Amino acid sequence: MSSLATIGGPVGLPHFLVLAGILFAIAVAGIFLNRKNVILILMCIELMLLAVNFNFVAFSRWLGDLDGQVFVFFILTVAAAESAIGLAILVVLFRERKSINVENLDTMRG
Amino acid sequence: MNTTPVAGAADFALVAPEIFLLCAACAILLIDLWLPQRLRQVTYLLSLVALVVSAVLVAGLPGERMTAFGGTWISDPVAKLLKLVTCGTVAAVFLYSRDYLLARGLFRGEYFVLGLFATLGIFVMVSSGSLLTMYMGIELLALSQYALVAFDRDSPVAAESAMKYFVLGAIASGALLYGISIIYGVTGTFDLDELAAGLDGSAATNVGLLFGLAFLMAGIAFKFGAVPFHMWVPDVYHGAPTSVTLFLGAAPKLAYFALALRVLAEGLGSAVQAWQDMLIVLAVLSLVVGNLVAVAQTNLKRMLAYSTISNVGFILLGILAGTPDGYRAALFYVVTYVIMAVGSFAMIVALSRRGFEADRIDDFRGLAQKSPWFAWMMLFLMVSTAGVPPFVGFFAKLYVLQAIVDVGFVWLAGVAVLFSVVGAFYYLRIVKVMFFDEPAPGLAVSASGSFRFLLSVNALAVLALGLFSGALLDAINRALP
Amino acid sequence: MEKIYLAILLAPLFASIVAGLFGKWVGRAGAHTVTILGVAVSFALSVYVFNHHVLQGQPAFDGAVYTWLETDGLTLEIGFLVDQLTVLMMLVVTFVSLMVHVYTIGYMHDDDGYQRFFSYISLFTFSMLLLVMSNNFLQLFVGWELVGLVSYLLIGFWYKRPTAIFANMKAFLVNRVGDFGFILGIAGVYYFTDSLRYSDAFAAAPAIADVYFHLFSTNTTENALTIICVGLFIGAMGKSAQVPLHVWLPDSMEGPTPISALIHAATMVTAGIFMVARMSPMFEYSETTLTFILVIGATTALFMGFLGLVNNDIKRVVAYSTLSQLGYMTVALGASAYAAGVFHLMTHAFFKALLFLAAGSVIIAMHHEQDMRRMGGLRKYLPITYWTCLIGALALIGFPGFSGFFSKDGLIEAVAESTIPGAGYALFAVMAGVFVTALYTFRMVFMTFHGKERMDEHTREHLHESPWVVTLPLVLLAIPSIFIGWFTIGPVLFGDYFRDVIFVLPQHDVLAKLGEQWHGPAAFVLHGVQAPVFWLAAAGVATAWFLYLKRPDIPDAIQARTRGLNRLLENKYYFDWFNENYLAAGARAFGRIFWKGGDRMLIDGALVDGSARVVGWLAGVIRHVQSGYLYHYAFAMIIGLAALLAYLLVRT
Amino acid sequence: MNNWPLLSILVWLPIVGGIAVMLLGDARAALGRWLALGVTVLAFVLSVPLYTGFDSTTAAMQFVERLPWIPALNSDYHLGVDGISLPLILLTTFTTVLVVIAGWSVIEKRPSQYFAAFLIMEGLMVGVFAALDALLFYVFWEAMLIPMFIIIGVWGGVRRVYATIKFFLYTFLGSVFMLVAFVYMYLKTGTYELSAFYQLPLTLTEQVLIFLAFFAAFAVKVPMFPVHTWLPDAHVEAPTGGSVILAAIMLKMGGYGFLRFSLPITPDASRELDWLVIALSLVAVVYIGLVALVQQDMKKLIAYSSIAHMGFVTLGCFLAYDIYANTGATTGAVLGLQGAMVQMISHGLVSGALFFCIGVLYDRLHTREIGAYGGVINTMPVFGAFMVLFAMANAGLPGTSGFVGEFMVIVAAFKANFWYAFFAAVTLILGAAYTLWLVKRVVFGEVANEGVAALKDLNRREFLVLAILAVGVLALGIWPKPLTDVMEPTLQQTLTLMSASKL
Repeated sequence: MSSLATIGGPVGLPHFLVLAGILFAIAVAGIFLNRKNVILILMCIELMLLAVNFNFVAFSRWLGDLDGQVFVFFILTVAAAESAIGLAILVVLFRERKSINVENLDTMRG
Repeated sequence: MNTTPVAGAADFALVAPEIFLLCAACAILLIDLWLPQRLRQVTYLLSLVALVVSAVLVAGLPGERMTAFGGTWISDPVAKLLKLVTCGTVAAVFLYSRDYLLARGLFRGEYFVLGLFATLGIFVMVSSGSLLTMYMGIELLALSQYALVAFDRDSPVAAESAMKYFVLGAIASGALLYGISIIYGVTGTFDLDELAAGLDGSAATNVGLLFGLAFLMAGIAFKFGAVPFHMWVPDVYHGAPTSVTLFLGAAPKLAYFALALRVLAEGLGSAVQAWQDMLIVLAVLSLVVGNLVAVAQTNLKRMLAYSTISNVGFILLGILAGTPDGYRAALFYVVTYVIMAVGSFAMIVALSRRGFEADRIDDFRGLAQKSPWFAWMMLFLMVSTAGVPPFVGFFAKLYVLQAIVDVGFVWLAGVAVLFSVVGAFYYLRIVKVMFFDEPAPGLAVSASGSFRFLLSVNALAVLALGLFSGALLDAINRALP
Repeated sequence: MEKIYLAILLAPLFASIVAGLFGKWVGRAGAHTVTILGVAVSFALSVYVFNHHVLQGQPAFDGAVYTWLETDGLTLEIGFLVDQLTVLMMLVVTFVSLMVHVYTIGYMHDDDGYQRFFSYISLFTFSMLLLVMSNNFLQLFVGWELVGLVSYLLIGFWYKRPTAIFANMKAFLVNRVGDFGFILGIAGVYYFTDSLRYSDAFAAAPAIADVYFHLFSTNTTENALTIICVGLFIGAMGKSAQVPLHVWLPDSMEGPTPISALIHAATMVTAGIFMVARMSPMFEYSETTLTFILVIGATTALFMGFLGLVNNDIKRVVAYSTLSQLGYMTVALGASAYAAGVFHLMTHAFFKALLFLAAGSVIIAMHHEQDMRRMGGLRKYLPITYWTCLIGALALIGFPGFSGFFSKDGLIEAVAESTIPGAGYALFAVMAGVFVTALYTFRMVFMTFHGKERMDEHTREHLHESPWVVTLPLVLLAIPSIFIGWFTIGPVLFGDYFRDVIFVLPQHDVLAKLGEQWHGPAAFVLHGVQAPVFWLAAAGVATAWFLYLKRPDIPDAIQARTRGLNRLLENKYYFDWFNENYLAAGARAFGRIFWKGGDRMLIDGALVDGSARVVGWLAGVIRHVQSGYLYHYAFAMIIGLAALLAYLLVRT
Repeated sequence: MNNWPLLSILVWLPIVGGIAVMLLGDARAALGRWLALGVTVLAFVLSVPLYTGFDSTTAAMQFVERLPWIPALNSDYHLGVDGISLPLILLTTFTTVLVVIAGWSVIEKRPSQYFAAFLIMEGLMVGVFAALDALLFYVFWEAMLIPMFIIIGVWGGVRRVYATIKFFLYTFLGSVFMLVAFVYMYLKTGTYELSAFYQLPLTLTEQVLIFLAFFAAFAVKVPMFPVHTWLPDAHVEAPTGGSVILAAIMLKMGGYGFLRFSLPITPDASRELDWLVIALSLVAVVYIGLVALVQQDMKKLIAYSSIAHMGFVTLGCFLAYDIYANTGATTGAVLGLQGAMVQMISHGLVSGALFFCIGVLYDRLHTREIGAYGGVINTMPVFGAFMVLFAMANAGLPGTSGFVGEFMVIVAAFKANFWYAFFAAVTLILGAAYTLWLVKRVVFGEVANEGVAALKDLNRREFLVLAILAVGVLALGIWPKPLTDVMEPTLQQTLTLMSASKL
């Protein structure tokens, strides 16, 4: 297990973690700041998974353990399935509502 | 990673039910494609058969704890119990849903196939020995559920709730994964047993671990629907077709319990101090918000959604005790809650017609005069959920109280019972509507014989399990020794 | 003997049950036959018991009939204490009751509730016997309340009359105020003796007299025996209508006349007197209580007499007279002259019952008209009534030779000898009372039987003497009203009749002092004629004659000049006004405040429904968080996640 | 006969009977009625051997039945009776018979469910009094709420929904804290066995908390001021039978709880907090007495009077400590306890009877307003006589059962403190005042209106019910010894338990 600061030269684990953290934060912020388009939300979700993948890969490299990268493959697969279902729902929604505006999704509340 | 994973026949023997279920689900999917609509019953029957066979296979699993696939798979008594209950629950859900789906032209193979895949997801979660397996189970279950919610393609509310569920669920997955990645980074393993072995008493103060735990906890809380990660629950329960709500409200809770049990209790058991505190907050908030907001509901499905949230509070109370007694109490609670929830939603199904969802509380007006028997059955279910003896809901609450008082949280017990009283109010409102009000224009229960029989058995089980709660308790004690 | 006591007690009860529950089957004649038989049996057996204990000198009986309840080492029994005092009371009660039963046949002849009435008065006889024959406080209290119950039923006998059903409630409630004290007194007895038997309480009395309580603060001390005795006496004040608990008695005249005679003159109201006499071994040790009794009694004796002067209702005049005479008896008790009190009780029972029954006879004749201003000159229409009434009146004012003379004169002289604080006031009150008594008594006699006939024509035409069932009791009561004093004063007041029954401390024993000058009844009469008491009475009669026969205009003139005083008297010293406007209204006002303010507003409104409202309000508020917007939901999750992370910071 | 599981039969026979009646349905209501009557009469007959076979020389539990119930918790199906529970069980079986007779033809709406609810109630109530296992007790205790909730809600008056929900939540709220206390003690002893709780040593703080938890449950049930406000509402809205069961039996469970749980389990806390109970009891007597005075609704008046009378129960239960402090001995303490018990039984009969009386009037004129009546005795003389009798019993007239308990408690209270007795004795005045004023306004006077003029006197069924109650009220008043003898050893033992410090 090498020291935190030194994997792969000048760019170390902290950099990867910070980048992943920022990506994750952007994704989350994107979801709740975006009040318009549902597709944007789907993209944010992808971004979020991407951030997580960064983490896994970085840790895997740092730990010298391949399991992390295996996990990434699973995540990628699941993300694909998830996108498929998300888009399918989006289609259904658009068919019913003729709109994919997030602000219109408020018939149920309270 | 010292163990070299070698998959052998012994490993596959332990996953036989899952393999069968997977094959069966795929086969049914294919068969369904070729079936004409009038033979759709075949899909339904095959699904039931698949569940029964799975249950038989589960029952044939060894009674002691065994692992497979390098520890990523666990087969132990609690998994066995949970899987059996899952099979029973899902089968009941299918039975209850048949008439509902038929009446609305929704009697399609997807429902059953998705249900079977979700069941598979539950199985996987229940038997997970590693965070990776757990994640696979979670996603299999979640994706099936998203699809199920949206499965009535002509319902705008269903699509809306599916969208909300999906988006929020994805965020929760993201958080969960993020948490897993941090924990992986800190401990270097996904294997729960190794996790447990690698952590010691200092785990509760390990910043990195706690950082990951916080994300993980958010994910678990979302799955359960604990406040403040509960926002999807009312909308999804409300928007989904009742037969889907029936599914969502019941069996997955067993899987989420397994999630909490495996990850928190088994994997992160030495960090109990940390997650206990988090769970206290979540549990209290769930009890408070769930019970309070349920009071203001007029839609029965929504009300039951909030009721679920408050019940989750109780389940979390049992888990947070962090003792075997606590886990047993939570398990008892989950199992009995599932029985009550299935019955309650089935009552809505029983009353509904095409074009009349019977999901408003007012739709139950005067049921005692139209269908006295079912009014009494609903009364059993409601007062049981409210925690009134001699029904089983009371004993579930009692065991949880025992567990938390045992670890010194008398005040938590006080909060719990206090909000149970608030909760009693809205359950009583249903009873009030059924028994004291004049009948609404709707019709009496006109479900098929098998439906009536099953519902009666379901409701009477609530009473019988209460009177003889010792038997169920013994079973659970054996499952979680 | 026990069986005989039991028979005395139960015969009227049995009769009452027969007449009450099976009145329809036995019919009118059956009802009065069975009840009269029942009381007659009681009377006859009482005579036998009198013979047994008094004439043959057999020892007193003190024993239990059955155990009512047994717990905590305390045995509560229903039992009998039969001694001279009891026998005397039994005789008086059963005799007067018998007379009243007979009289009722005539008086209630036309009433629908004939059987019911007989049932009640027999039940009363039973209750009164239960009271006087008791050997313990429990049974005393039982009898005490049961006579109150029958009194309640009888006052409200004509239940359609608003005044009657008001009066009976008032009577019961005022009596309950007395019983409130009474039960505290009984509880006090239990406190010290762990028993409710008379014998235990009497034995413990000297010891209790040395115990002090701190009831109000640690600085003040109250004598325990005084508290007990005052408590008991408050009970007596209720039952024997002493100021300020007298207010029920005048109103009780709403009941039929026979019960006024039986209950509200002869027997029940004397229960308090009897009780204090019975408890003399306790009261003797509490001089404070005796003073209290003296003052209360004296006040009642004098001031209630005044009220008799202004009333025009013949029964109420007799009623006020009863109040006044009860005051006399009470004064005697306060002066430790218990025997004198009981003696007056006995003579009063006869002549007051007589007066009431005579008044009743007048009322029958007048077709239930009770206002004396519409009477007058009845002497010639109702000769028997007139003469018997006159005998009663003379006995009442203490005309020498009549029974009332012996008892009242003895009583006044005893008070004169008393050295208990308050005796001076009491003496003044009873002396003045003699004049007042004579004045109102003869005012009544003159207004009713003499002077102008003021009734209307129709009534006059139908005036005739009452039937024999009415007049016979009058005559039979008139006999003891005249003579009983002659025979009994010797043994009762100055002899040893009460030797083992009534206990008097030597320093209080005024009757013993009087006894030193005792030379037989004749000498007593002779002495009485020379005493100021007689002249006061004579003056009273003369004044009455002058004011109501000779110059009937003067009373009106006096009334006109003393309007304030008159109003005070007509409003009965404003006792009723105060009770109704302040006590009763106050209680209701408090009730309303507690109900509306406490129960409804504070507990129900603020706490119970309030918490329900808070829940509802909170639910509404929290509900709004569930806005339906996806980004709000996501935001909530982020907040939750942030909170979990923040917790992390706190923890490490 | 002695080998029969009598208590189990008394619990389960009515419940099974109730289910049978319900299954018969309204179409066969006549048959259901007879079945209900048969079951209740049989239950009553079967409860008589409890009394005749009872050994009143011992405080030990008798007719004990014990089967394992939830072995994992050491909780048993454990039934038994002693001197405290026996009279209450008899009262239960006795009253239920009368309730069934009283509801015979009056209930037209869903009669089978009505009778079924009462039968099930009966079994549960017997269970409450017979349970010797805390968990079993709690199950019966809470389960009882459900049929009562239905009874008030379905067959009640105009504001029945408000009343019944208030009733349920009030009592539920009180009880749940008791549950927490039970759980706490279970964790200390490892069993829900009541006798184990008796022997469990507890610190004062623990005792105080447990006492307060119990107090929440029992005070609501009794009910004590200030948690009494559910009772007037529940009574007013409940159908006659519901009021009778409420007043006659359910309130007694609070008093029973104090005797069975609070005093023996938390003796030191009881000693510390007896001032609270006594103060609230006296408030009940005075405050509630005054409130009763101004009621315009007959049922409300009797409901308030019930609260005042139950004040004597709680007062009698908690006198022992002050008696000991004041006199240095415990003489009088058992008298107070006996008084409390007798008062409970008596109140069961008297208030039950009064509610029947009001029910009789309500069935005829369909109003409970006092102002709507007046001069009832003119048209209903027999009824009037009963009403006066029960009113007098309510006012505590000697010779009726109402007197016995009040007398004992007042006399015992003097031993503790003069002022206790003083304020308790106020009931003599207030109790008489509100009761007699009621009688005056309703029963006596001229016929007030056409409604009253058209009243018909009691029919045979009503006469039977009231006559039986009258006999009971008088018998207990004239000779209470058979009752107190049964209770004496048990109450002596209660005194021993409550006097033994656990510290």
